[in-house]
Order: sequence, then C-alpha cells, then structure tokens
Amino acid sequence: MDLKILITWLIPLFPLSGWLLWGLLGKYFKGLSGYIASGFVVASFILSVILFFIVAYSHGFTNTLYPWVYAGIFKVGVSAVIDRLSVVMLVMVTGVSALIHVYSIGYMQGDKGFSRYFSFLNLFVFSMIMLVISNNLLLLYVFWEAVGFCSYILIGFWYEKKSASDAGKKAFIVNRVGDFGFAVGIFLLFATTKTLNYEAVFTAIPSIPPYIVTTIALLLFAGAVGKSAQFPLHIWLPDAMEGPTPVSSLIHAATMVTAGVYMIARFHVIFSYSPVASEVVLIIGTFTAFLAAFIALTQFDIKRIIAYSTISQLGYMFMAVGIGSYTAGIFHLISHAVFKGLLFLTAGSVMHGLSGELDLRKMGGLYSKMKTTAVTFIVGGLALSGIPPFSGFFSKDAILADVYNKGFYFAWIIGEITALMTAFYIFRLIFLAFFAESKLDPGKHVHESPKIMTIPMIILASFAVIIGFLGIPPFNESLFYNFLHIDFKNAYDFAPFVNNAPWYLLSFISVLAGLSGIYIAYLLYIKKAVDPERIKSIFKPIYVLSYNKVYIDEIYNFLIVKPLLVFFDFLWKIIDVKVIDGAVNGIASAFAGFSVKARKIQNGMLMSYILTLSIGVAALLFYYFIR
Amino acid sequence: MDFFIKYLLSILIFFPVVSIFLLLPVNKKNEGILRNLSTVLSLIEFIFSLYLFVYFKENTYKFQFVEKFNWIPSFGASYFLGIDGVSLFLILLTTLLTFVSLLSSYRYIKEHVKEFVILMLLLETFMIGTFAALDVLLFYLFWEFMLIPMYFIIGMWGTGRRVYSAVKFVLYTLSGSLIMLFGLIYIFIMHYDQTGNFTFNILRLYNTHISDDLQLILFIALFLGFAVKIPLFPFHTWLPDAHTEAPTAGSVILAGVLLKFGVYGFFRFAIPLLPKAAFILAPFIIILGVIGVLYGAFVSVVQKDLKRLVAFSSVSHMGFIILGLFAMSVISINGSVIQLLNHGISTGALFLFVGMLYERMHTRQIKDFGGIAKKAPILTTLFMISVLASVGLPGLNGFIGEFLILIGSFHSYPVLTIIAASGIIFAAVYLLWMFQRVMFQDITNPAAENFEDMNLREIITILPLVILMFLIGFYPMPFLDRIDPTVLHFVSMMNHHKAVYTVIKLKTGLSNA
Amino acid sequence: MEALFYIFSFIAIFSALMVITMRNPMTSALYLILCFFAFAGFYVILDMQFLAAMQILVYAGAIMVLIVLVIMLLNISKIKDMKPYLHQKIIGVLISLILFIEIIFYIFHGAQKKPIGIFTHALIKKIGNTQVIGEFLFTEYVLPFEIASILLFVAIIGAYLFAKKKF
Amino acid sequence: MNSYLIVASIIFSIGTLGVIIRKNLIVVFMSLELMFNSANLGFVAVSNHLHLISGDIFVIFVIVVAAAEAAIALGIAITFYREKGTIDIDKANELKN
Repeated sequence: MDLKILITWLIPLFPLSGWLLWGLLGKYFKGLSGYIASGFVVASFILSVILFFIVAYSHGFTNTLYPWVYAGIFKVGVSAVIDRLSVVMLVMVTGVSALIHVYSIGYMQGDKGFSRYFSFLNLFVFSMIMLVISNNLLLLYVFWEAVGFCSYILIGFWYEKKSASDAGKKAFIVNRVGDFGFAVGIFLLFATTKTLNYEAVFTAIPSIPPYIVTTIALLLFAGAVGKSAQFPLHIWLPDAMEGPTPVSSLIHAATMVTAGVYMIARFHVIFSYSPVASEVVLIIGTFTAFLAAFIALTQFDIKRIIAYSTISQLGYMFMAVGIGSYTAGIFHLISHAVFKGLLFLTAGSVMHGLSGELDLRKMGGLYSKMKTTAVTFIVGGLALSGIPPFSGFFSKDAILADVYNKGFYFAWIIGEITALMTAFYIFRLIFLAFFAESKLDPGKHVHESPKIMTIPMIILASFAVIIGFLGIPPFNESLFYNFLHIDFKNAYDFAPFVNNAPWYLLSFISVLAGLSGIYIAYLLYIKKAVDPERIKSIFKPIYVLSYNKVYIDEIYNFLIVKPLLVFFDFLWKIIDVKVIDGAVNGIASAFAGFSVKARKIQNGMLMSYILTLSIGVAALLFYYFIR
Repeated sequence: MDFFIKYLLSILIFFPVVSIFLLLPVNKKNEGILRNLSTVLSLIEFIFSLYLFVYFKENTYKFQFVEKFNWIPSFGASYFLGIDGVSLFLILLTTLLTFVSLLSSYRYIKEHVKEFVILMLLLETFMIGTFAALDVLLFYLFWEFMLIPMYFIIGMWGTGRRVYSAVKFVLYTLSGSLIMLFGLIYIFIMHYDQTGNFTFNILRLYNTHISDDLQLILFIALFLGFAVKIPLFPFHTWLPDAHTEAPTAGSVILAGVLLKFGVYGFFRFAIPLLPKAAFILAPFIIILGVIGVLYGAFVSVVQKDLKRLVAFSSVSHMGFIILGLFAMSVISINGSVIQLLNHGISTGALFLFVGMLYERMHTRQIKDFGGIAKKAPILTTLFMISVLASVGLPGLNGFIGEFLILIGSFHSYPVLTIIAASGIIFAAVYLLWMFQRVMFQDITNPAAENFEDMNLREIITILPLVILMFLIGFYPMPFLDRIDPTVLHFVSMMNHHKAVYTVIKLKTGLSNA
Repeated sequence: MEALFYIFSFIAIFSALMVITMRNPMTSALYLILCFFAFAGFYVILDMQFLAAMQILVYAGAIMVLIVLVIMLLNISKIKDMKPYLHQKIIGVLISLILFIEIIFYIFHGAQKKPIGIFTHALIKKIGNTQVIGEFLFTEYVLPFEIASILLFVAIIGAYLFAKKKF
Repeated sequence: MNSYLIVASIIFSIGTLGVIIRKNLIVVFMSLELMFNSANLGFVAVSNHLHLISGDIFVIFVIVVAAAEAAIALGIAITFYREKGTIDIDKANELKN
C-alpha cells in the first residue's frame, strides 16, 4: 500500500483502537488509560501533520478502504478524500484533541469513570476524523450521527445527575431533528443524481434544476443547523455544558459543532449553485450570532456564557459560508477552535480551582490566586473580542470585511453590533471573575490547576496569539487563502465583490466595536461608574428577555413537547385501547351476545333437539321440492 | 458430507423434532440437564444452519438446497423445499434466536421446564419449515402449526393476563390466516382450471393468470393473513398484549421470527402471485406502513411498561419494512430484508434485556427503575448498544436497513418516505428517554441497590447479537451479496408485470378516449 | 300377494301407532314386536327371506329382549308415565304430518327409475338370497363388514362401561 | 314399489311423532327403532325394484348399527335411571351449560 494511504487510515485507526481498548479492558488500565489515550491522539496528530505536508507539497487523493453497502445501484464504500480542506481540518481536530486529552488527564483525575471517559473521547476523535475525511454523503452522515452520539454520551457522562442525562438526551434528539432534514437531503440528492460520491455529485450539480439544488441545500443545512446549534435548534448547546468541561471544550466548541460549517464548505458546489439557500444560511447565521450574543450578555454561569458565545461565533462562520467566502469561514473555524477551546479549558481550570463553582456572582479576585489561568483566559477573551494581534481579529475581520465588500450591509451592521456585545460579555466575565472584589466563600481553598492542565492551556494560548498571522496579508492574498482556495475553485461565484473598501478602515471599525465593548464592561464592573443594577432596571424588559434566553425553551416546551405528549397519550389510551381494541372486542362481544341468545336454543332438552332436528329435515326436504 | 449438504434443509427442519426424542427420556426433575441439553441441541442446529450460509452460492437468484418429493400426488402437493437469499437469512435468524432464547430462559422459566424446551424445539421446526417450504400446502401447514407451541408458551409461562393474550394472539392470527388460506386455495383452483394440473408448487402458481378485479379481492384476502402477522396498523393490537405477557423467550421468538412471516409471506406469495393488485394497492399499504411507523413511535413515547414500549417499537420498525418492500425498488427491498434481520436482532436483544431487568427487579414499570448504570456497567453498555441499534445509530445494524429503505423508497414515494423518516426522530425520543429513566439518574427503588450485573451465561446470550449488530453495521456485504441477486430478480419480475400492466392501462385509456 | 301386503301393512301401521300411544312401555314393547314381525312379512314378500330371518332374530329376538329386560329391570311399568304437554303434541303431529306429506310428495314426484341391476327375482330365487347376500358381504363389502364387527365390539365395551355402577 | 314406500313413510312419521311427543326414554328408543325399520323397508323395496342387492346389504349394516345402538342406549338408560331415578327425558338436561 501506498505510504500516504497507510497514513490516511492510520490516523483514525489510533483513536479507534483506543476506544476498543478502554471500552473492553478499561478496568485493567485505570490511571494509565489517560496517558495512552493521549498518546494515541498525539500519534494521530503527528500523522496528520505529515499528511498535511504531503498534500501541501503534492496534491490530494481519494482512497477506498472496502466496499461498504452495495445494493442495486446504491454503491457506497468506506472511502476517504484527502485534500487541502480535509488536512487542515485533520490537523486542527487532532491537534486540539491531543491537547484536550492531555488536559483531561488532570481534570478527570480520580473520577470513577476515568477509562470510560477516555474511551468515548477516543471514539469521538475517531468519528470526527472520519467525518472530516469521508468521501461520500453516507459515510459523512454516519459519522455526523456518531459524533452526535459521542456528544450525547459525554454530556450525560455523570449520568446520576438528572440534569446531565436530560441534557444529553436533549442534545441527541435536537440533533436528530436536524439530521432528519440532512437525511432527507441525502435521499433527494440520491434520487436526482443516483450517487452519493462527492466527486460525482459535484459534477452533476450544475445540470440539476435550481429549485432542486436549493431544496437539497436547505435540507442539508437543516443538519448543519442542528449540529452547529444555530437558531432555531440552538437550545441543546447551553444545556450540553452539563458534561465535563474538556468535553465542552473539545466537542461543543472546537470540533463537533463546527462540523456544520465544514459540511457547507465541503458542499460549496451545492450551496454556491443555490443563492437562495446561501441567503438562508447568511440570514440564519447573522440572526443566531446576534441572538446568542444578546442572551450571553446577562448570564451568570461562566460555561453557559462561553457556550452562547460559541453559538454566536458559529453564526459568524455561517455568515461567511453564506456569502461564499468559504476560506474565511474555515479560517474563523480554525482560529475559533483554538481560542474557544482555550476559553473552555481555562473555565474548566477555574471550576477545578473552585471545586465546581460556575456562578459568576460567587467569584471575583481570582487573578492573584490563579495567574496562569487568568492570563490565558484573557488571551482567549481578547482573541474572541477581535483585538489585534490575537487570532480572532484576523479571522473575524476577514469575514466582516467580506460581508461588507460583497454588499450585505445589514448583515455587516449586525455583525459589528454583535462584535461589540461579544467583547462586552466576555470581559464582563473576565472582570467579574478575576478582578472584581471577591465574593468567594472565605473558607474555600482556591488553587491553581496542576501542570498537566496548564501546559495545554499555555500551548493553546500561544497558538491563539500566532495563528492569526496566517491571515496576513488581508483578503485574498493571505497565506491561508492561498493555501485553501484551490479546493473551492468549483464554487459558483454567486456573490461577487461589489465594494473595495480598504481593510484598515473596516478593521478599524471592528476594533473600535471590540474596544468599546471592553470599555463598557470596564466602566460597569471595575470602575463602577454606573451601577449595573440601574441599567438592569432601565432596560427591564430587554434584560428579562435576555436573562431567560428569549424563552425559546419554554416556547418549545409549550408549543411542541406538551401537546405532543398529550396527543401520544390520546393515541394510546383512546385510539389504541378504545377504538381499535374496542372495535375488535366489540366484534368479539357481539359474537358473545349472539351466542348467549343461541345458547337458549340449546336448552339441554332432548325433546327440543329432536324437534329442531325434525323441523330441519322437513325444511330440507321442502327445499328439494322447490328446487 | 454430500448427503448432509444435499438434504440440509430437511435435516434442519427435523433435527429439533428428533432432538425432542433425546429429551423425552430425561426425568422432569432434572431441569439442569434439560436446559443444558436443549441449549446444546439448539446450538448444534445453529451450527448446522451456518452450513447453509457457507454453501450458499452468491450471484444467483435461483433456489438452492432444493428438495422435492411427492407428498399427496392427487392434489399436486409435494414436499418441496428450497431457499433463496431472503429465506437463507431468516432461517439463520431463527436458529440463532432459538438458541439465544433457550439460553436466556435458564432463570426465567422455573416450572414445567421439560414442556418448555420441547415446545421451543417444536416451534423451531415449524418456523424453519415455513421459511423453507416452496409448496403452498406445506407452507400453510407449518404456518398454522406454529401457532400451537406459541400459544402454549404465552399461555403457560406468561405473566398477568397471559391466557387472554394468548387467545387474542391465536384468534387474530388464525382469523387472518384462514382468509389467507381461502385466497391461496382459490389461486390453486384457478391454476387447475387453466392448466388442468393440480399443483401447490409456488413457482408454477406464479404463472396463474388472474383478472385484475379478482386479483384485488384475492390480494386483500392474502393481505389480511400476512398483515395481522406483521402486524400492520390497525391489526397490531394483539402484539403489545402478546409481547407483554409472554415470557422473555416467547417475546424474542415472537418479535424476532414470527413477525417476519408476514413480510416473508408478502415477498414470497402475495406480491408475486398477484402482482397487479400489489401495484394497485401498494400506495395504500405503504400508507398503512407509514402510519404504523409514526403511530408505533408515538404510542411508545407514553408507555409506562418497558416491554410494551419495546412491543410498540416493533410496530414502528415493521412499518419501515413494509414501506421498503412495497416501494419495490432494489435498494429498498434490500434494505427491508436487512431490516428484517436487524429487527430480529435488536428487538430480540431489547426483549432479552427487559427480561433480565425483570428477573432482577420483578417489575417492568419504567418508574420503578433508575440508576441501574451504577450497579451494572456491563449490562448498561450492552443494553445501550442494543438501544442504539434500535434507534438506528449509524455504525450499527439498524441504520443500514433504515437508510436503504428510505433512500430506495424516496424515488417513488417521496412524501411518505419523508414522513416515515421523521419516525427516526421519535425512535430516539422514546428509546433514549426510556434508557435514561431506567439506567441513568439516581437509584430510587431500594431493590436496585442489590442489582447484580450480567453473569457469564447472560453475556454469552447477548454477545452473538451484539457482534451481529456491529458486523451488519460496519460490513454488511456478506449479507447484501447474498440478498441482492434474489431481490434483483424479484424486482425485475415485478417490473415485467408492471410494464405489461402499464401497457394495458395505456391501451384501455386510449380506447376510452 | 296383494292381500298379504295389505294385511301386513295394516298390522305394521296399527302396531306402530300402538307403540307410541300406549301408556305402559311394556305394552308398547309387545306391539313393537308385532310390528317387527309385520316387517319380516314384508321382506318375505320381497323375496328376502334371509333378511326376514335376520329381522326376527336380531330385532324381535335380541333387541326386543333387551328392551323388555330393561323395562322389567327398571320396573318402569309402575312408574307413572309423564304426560306430554299439549303444545308439544300439536307440534309433533304437525311436524310428522309435514314430513309424511313431503315424503309422499317425493315418492310420487321423484323420477321413477328403471331397473338397472341384474338381480331379478328369478335370479335371486335361482341362486338363493342368502348366497347372494353372503357373496356380496364377503367380497365387495368385506371392509364395511369388518368395521361393523369392530362397531359391535365397541358397543359391547360401551354397554358394559355404562352399566357398571361407577365410572 | 310405491305402496311399500308409502307404508314405510307412514311408519317413519309415526316414529317421528313418537320420538317427539313421548317422554319415556324407552318408548322414545322404541320409536327410533320404528324409524330404522321403516328405512330398512325402503331400502329393501327400492333395491328389489331396481334389481340391485346393495340395499339389502345395507339393511344388514343398519341392523348391526341398531343392535349396537340398542346396547349403548339401554346402557345409558340404566345409568340415567340410576342417577335421576326417572327416565323422563325432559330431566336429561346435562347438556345445558
């Protein structure tokens, strides 16, 4: 076998074997499993980097491992596509995963489900790798659901907690709703193109009627909405914070939730041939970015704030892919993976230090007690707010600049407002947690996390600083664009550039938005120039709306869940038991009633039997006559 | 060895009966010997049936392992056996599930062990006979015989309203199959009128010419017989009762094998015998199937009894299979056949787990459980795999079947397929919710404190099913390779009829104009 | 011959009526015996002397002896006979009348068949009716004959079981 | 031949009447014997008319059956009497329920 093909399949093999190993023999490894699991993922990472360079210096390839499902004309193999897009994703996925694995060793120390944890974490990495490299829609769908399953099982990792197992179930079911759309999209695609192979699908797309392409694209996008927690299916992600923090970091920030963006980038041909669908992607992305940031403004649970910020940032990515700036979307995906992973890890470190405390109102003054955590957190916060030279600045500005230059002004304005809000809420968090006066329990012992946790944080923080420089020089001359755009050459240019605003002007506005957000937070929470309570009371309705997450959960519960349950109960108790069974039993009792009557004939009197017999004979004879 | 292979089907059919004679001399009180011996015998039977798989020739739709002897020559009835890619796997499923359910009932069946194992083996004979028979009369005999052991298994070892359930089961299926018998005999007589030969040979009966109107009536007759067995909505109400009250082994066999006969009957008899009626009625039957998918799922959500929940989920799964079968595309029928296996495997496994929970806690109410995961990690893991297989999680078997069915049906029935596909959402809802309430959260019932994990016997019971779940999920080709030619032939046969049918319709349409 | 037939008919019908109208079962039984003799007479007229002998032997002899024995055993003659209800009587008469009319109707309206067999009076007389019956019984009807013997055997066992005091 | 059949049918009707209106088990049984005999007469007469022998053979079997029946029926009568102390067949309602 070719070396590069061997490497390709070795990358998912490592985590897969890890899963089997811990799943079956976990109890014999105990503490060791964390190290070996991390070792496996590190090995995958190294192989990914090697593959990255192979692809960067030669060209992409595809390979089929074995035929998987062949039925009639439906032929699908287990096959991989290795091109620049997938190697970039591979390096990101395995890299972040490796760091988070290492971090988890410290974080999960002493948990009784230690091996189980690493088993599923490895399974997740395997699924994510396969999702990224799969070469047909069926395989993609399989691992699309598989990562959803890992997310389910890891969110509900502490299954004794009802809230945790509820959250896991909710995540899985909400994802299934999106996946249902995704599956129907695949059905439609197969019905029109008779194939599910990427290459063949993409060649067929330009000749398909646009309305079908639009339908397909929208259905596929439904899957992305579910997986990437976009409005209206975003409700599962905040609840998913019930899982262990490294899981939130890996799955719900860095990798799985970005699968939707990756999917649209991967299917850029389909989406770019349907401007309508792309428009929908843009609208949903913009709206979600704004909505999530709005909700994040008033939350007090640090993990939830970061979760909403993830939703919001994903909205940016969808804005990017919605206007056809696929490289910008992927670039933000990568940089977001780094800084959001970092934010979650540091949040986890805070939790670790405060033995599980998540409420902002019970923190404060942590800077002096956990310096490494605080510094790395601030780095992540700055990156998120888009302050140069941190990575978020380059990637987010690339998106906003494209949005502006392609003429979507309204989306751009919303994007800038969101940027302001983003900076505000993340620094509100930072100020309240690390700098404001301490509201901790005096008896509580606060400690810095062990080295095995801080080192991954530091590595991620340094990446959050340097990775942005891939984005210079700005726009279409950047290193990243040059590397990646070759993969998007087949996209139909449905949204050409209409403006040519200079990058420094646009960046200036963005940085201004970010800085003013930080400044407002500073005024409110450090200087206390204005009492936050006063603002709260002035904007009471808005505050309540934001604090209660716009009541979306309640609306769903009231409009969908409750009526459905009542309806189901009705089906069972009335339709099934009463109507259908009732009809059947009715027939039965009709027979029974008839036989009660009929039994009277059989009164046991021989006389009447004989009488009846004779009447019968007489009647029979009579019948023969009249015949 | 040659002899063995040549008469393998007969050997498979009659081995369990012969093995009953081995069991008869054993004293009633020697329950251990009875259990072990019967389990070993059913394992041998299963190993024999694996030879079918090994010696089965791929890439042909022709019947294999054919045996044909005269039986009642004056009626043209013969002892005619043979299998194709579809019945091959159903027979394998039967032998496997019989072994599994015998092994599973060591703890559940405490009384009348001897009668129980004898009835199980007898049932196995009838089931294999039904799948292997290519003679209508032989088929019908086995088909009806099957009810007898099942009736006793539910009625004697069941729980709760067991006699009610057993009688309901028998009455439902019997009334359906009597109407079916009428249809079959009518076709038999029509064939005699046309050719002057009495024959029950199904392959010859395929060539009977029947007018369109008559086909409809006969198809409905056959449909009633098979639909009750599947069970299709609205004929399903016997199923929850029978499943709930039956002992674990009975439920496994009922769900795993008996429900398959309805679909098999459609595949082997109703559709090929009456193709035009099948085309005309297909949309309606698919609608019933899709209603079944959603209805089963909806009703499962609100169930409070574990077994009843799994039973209603069967209704839902069987709806998918009907959708795939009547969509009549190669892909969807492949999916349906695979799904037949899957349903047997995963629902069988679910029933086994419900049985294990019941053995330990003596309750089946979901609210009485909770926090089991803490006490029994092995059970949790395996149970979870089975639940996920039933949910249709990719990578496990259920997904392959459902996906093939849906993608194959989409072309002809897009709207219905989409509606059916929404069933997979609800599958996740009711199964995961159930799993959460039973296994996760905190222990509420003090009885759960002493919950034992699975012992070796139970693990061995479940393991083959779990292995199959992964095998079909990751590498279904050994199965599809054997099913595909049969299905291809079936569909091309149907398409031929369909072409003729459309031509006729066009002509009559023109003449009307 | 004609005269004989009418005499026997009269005896048969009269004694049959007596059988069903007599209060005392013993009297009925005796009339029944008379009736059987009349039947035997018919058989003689019809050239079936063997059957006539059978009739006397089995019916008038065996069966009637049995009946009389039972009547005496149970001492029924002394038991007050139960009067039938009036409506039962009316219905009974009506039904049997209808039956009778129908049968008569059938006899006269049924197709009168021509003789189809070879066993004319002359032939039977020549061979002897016993031999004819015997030959048929042991060739063509040997299987029913054997079955009849089994039936009798079963009846013996059954009668024994019934008559036993306790089952 | 018709005259024989008419006699047979008269006796048959009388037998039927007896079976219906009489309540004494023994008398009912005797009426049954009458019906048997009338049937026998029919057999013999028709067989004689058609120049066949099978009717006569049949009569033999009927006599056999009648004998067997007599044995059983009288056995029942005895048992019945022993149980109920009467032979009124209106008391024979064990078949009820």
